[in-house]
Amino acid sequence: MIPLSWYLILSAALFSIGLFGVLARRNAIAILMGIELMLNAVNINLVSFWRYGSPAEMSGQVFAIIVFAVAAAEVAVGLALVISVYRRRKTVVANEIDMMKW
Amino acid sequence: MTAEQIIQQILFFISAALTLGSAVMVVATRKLIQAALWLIVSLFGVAVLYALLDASFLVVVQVVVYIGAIAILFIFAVMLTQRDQRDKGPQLNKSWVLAALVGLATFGGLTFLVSSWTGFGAAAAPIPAGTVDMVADLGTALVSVDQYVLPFEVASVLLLAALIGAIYVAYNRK
Amino acid sequence: MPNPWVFIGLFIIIAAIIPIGAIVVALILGPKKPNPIKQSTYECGLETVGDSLVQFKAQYYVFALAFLIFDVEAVFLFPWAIAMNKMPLYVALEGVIFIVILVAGLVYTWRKGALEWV
Amino acid sequence: MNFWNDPVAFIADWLSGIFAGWGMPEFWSNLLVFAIGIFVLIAAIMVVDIFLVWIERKVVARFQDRLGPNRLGPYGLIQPFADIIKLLIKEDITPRTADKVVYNLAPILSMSSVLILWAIIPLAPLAWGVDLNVGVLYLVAAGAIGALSIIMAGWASDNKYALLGAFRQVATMISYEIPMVAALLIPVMLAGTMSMQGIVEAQTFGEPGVWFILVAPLAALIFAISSIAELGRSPFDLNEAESELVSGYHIEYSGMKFGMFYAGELLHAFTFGGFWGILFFGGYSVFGLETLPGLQWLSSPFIAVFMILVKALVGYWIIMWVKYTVPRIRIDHMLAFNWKILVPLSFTLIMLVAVLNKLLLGYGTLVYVAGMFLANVLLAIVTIMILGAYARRQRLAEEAALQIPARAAGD
Repeated sequence: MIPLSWYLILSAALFSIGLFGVLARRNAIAILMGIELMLNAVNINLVSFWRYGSPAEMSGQVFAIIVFAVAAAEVAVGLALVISVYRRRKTVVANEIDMMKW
Repeated sequence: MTAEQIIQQILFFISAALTLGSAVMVVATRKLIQAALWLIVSLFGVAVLYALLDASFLVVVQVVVYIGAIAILFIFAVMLTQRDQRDKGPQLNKSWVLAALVGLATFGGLTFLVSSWTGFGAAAAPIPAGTVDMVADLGTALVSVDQYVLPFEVASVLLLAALIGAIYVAYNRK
Repeated sequence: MPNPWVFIGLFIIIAAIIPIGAIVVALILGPKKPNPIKQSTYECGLETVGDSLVQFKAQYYVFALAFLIFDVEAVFLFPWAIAMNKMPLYVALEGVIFIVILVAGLVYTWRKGALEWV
Repeated sequence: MNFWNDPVAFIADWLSGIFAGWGMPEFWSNLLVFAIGIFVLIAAIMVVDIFLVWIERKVVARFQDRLGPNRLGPYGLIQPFADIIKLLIKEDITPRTADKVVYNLAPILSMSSVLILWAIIPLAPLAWGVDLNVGVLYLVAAGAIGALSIIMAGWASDNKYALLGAFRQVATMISYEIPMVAALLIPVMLAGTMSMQGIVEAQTFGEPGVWFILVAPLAALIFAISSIAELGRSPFDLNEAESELVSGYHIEYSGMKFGMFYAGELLHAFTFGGFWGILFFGGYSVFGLETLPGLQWLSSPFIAVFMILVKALVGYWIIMWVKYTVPRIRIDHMLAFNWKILVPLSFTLIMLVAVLNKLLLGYGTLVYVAGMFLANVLLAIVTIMILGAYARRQRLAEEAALQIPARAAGD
């Protein structure tokens, strides 16, 4: 018997670890990995609310699948940007990517 | 508590430890390829959690999309930019202490928020009898006009936009 | 058995134990006489030159990108394919619209020349 | 319960009876029975795998006009066991610069990613690992783990050739996964379920009740081509390319670890032979004869297991036939063939089958099957005509480009 609270706390912990990765890592690819962890935390929440709330309705799973699509789109564009910047500036360190800075 | 419930709890703890432990390794490992491999372990742990939650479809989708596609894309991107890996230098930026504080505060805040909610300790709702194939229900929900057909089509447009945008950015020959 | 994943989990564990067993038995039975030449990187007998992490073509990334997008598309299409049998004709057309929108992306990629291996 | 009608349940009942006699709670005895069943199944698969080595060597020898292994035992049948003993007593060499953990994990993952496929293969009407309601996607997921094991092997070996081979192989696998998934969608659409058991039953007892090869021959062809690419077998074996890359991602592996990659590859091909049988050729059914009156005895589980193994062997033989007949193709041709021909073709096919399936289902079996079959053939002919026209234009352009300087030189 697993209460809902366990899943919620796990998901909060995963979200915080991902947030730390996003804020603290220097490498832009590692930052995107942190974002993936955060999106997974969101998905755990959605699925556990579906399972503990109303398993007869499929809303939770539909939301989770939409999050998959969003994650895929985010990774595709994010990594394309990193590679494009790397081609021009030869760097993947987020702080050094300052083309847009005035 | 029956043996089955205890085993369920043990499985939950194992997969939670797998997910969180490898998530910590993702943000802490020096070598980026190893971080990507730890990310795969973490995503696999999440897949086990979905299995515990009876979401069969999401288990395989997690493996197919995250491990089979997104992780491979990460590995390719790391390989493409490895001239600038700088695995030797510091991997965390100067304000990492602040970032750790923000992370801890977020965790504390979220835990406080959900624990003050009434449904915090809820037990799992029983799966309604008669649901033979949950994937069929999912498909019906996705394509029924009065349910989620609009998100279904919009997802297609989102993926199209992502494909065009990413190809435009990543592929600038000439 | 309420949850089929219990069986799959057991299967995965046993399917991992058997190859591990074979490799461990081979480790016990085989000779162990390592030397630096034996353990060097194999490149047809030549000395290894440079880092083994060579620079890859960006083209690999473009194909992985297209793969990711169409893989996610397939994930949306499987529930659609299952539900179709019990639903009226317009459901089939919803899926057709979904595919046509994404094929437009393939056409764009093609016209842009990103599918050429140069 | 009769042993001859349902041997698996019979033995399972007998075993749990014994365990209950020892005073074991029902939950644990069930789990133990499952574990024993899985262990027996995997052990049987490994024995089949050993004989696959012999079959492969014998068949390739015949294709190349040789005799193949013929010294050890009758027809060289003991040869694979000698091979295993050799692999077991070979020294295991690990490169100094390799990432040890990932290096050792890769061959294990490679082998298990194939073995776990057998969890969902329906062997007989009442004998299968688990009737997973997402079986078809599980097949794709196992393929994803296989791709991962290859990239791990290539990276951890710390060898240029290994990494290049791994990248080529993974690029092939992920590219051809799109038409494969698209071809898999069609049996799912026709059967209305993703469970392998459901797909097999739909081909025997379903609404039209015919093998899907008759309803969707083009999907079967696309699945065959893309699964050969997924297996990394010739003509898509650019990962190995002995002349350029020595042997691709497993160049640094020796002894039993190499054996795991090798045995995994053979078993993978055999397993995909089985999946062709299940998805398009009626699985364990004996040509649908068991639905006829008087022939019910054909649905016996023993005949069913025999049928699925025969179908898998025929599929495996076709994969070998292609492998030892067709030369290796270039990577740009291979990727162009996938993205410019197979992917658009398979998407067109999905749309066609989706609409036709809805339109034709009300008109009786004969019209339905004939309509679907003709639509598939028509699509194939149109594709071939477009390709032919394109090839002719290319050839004329090249000839024109060659002729102008030739005439200039002649004048």
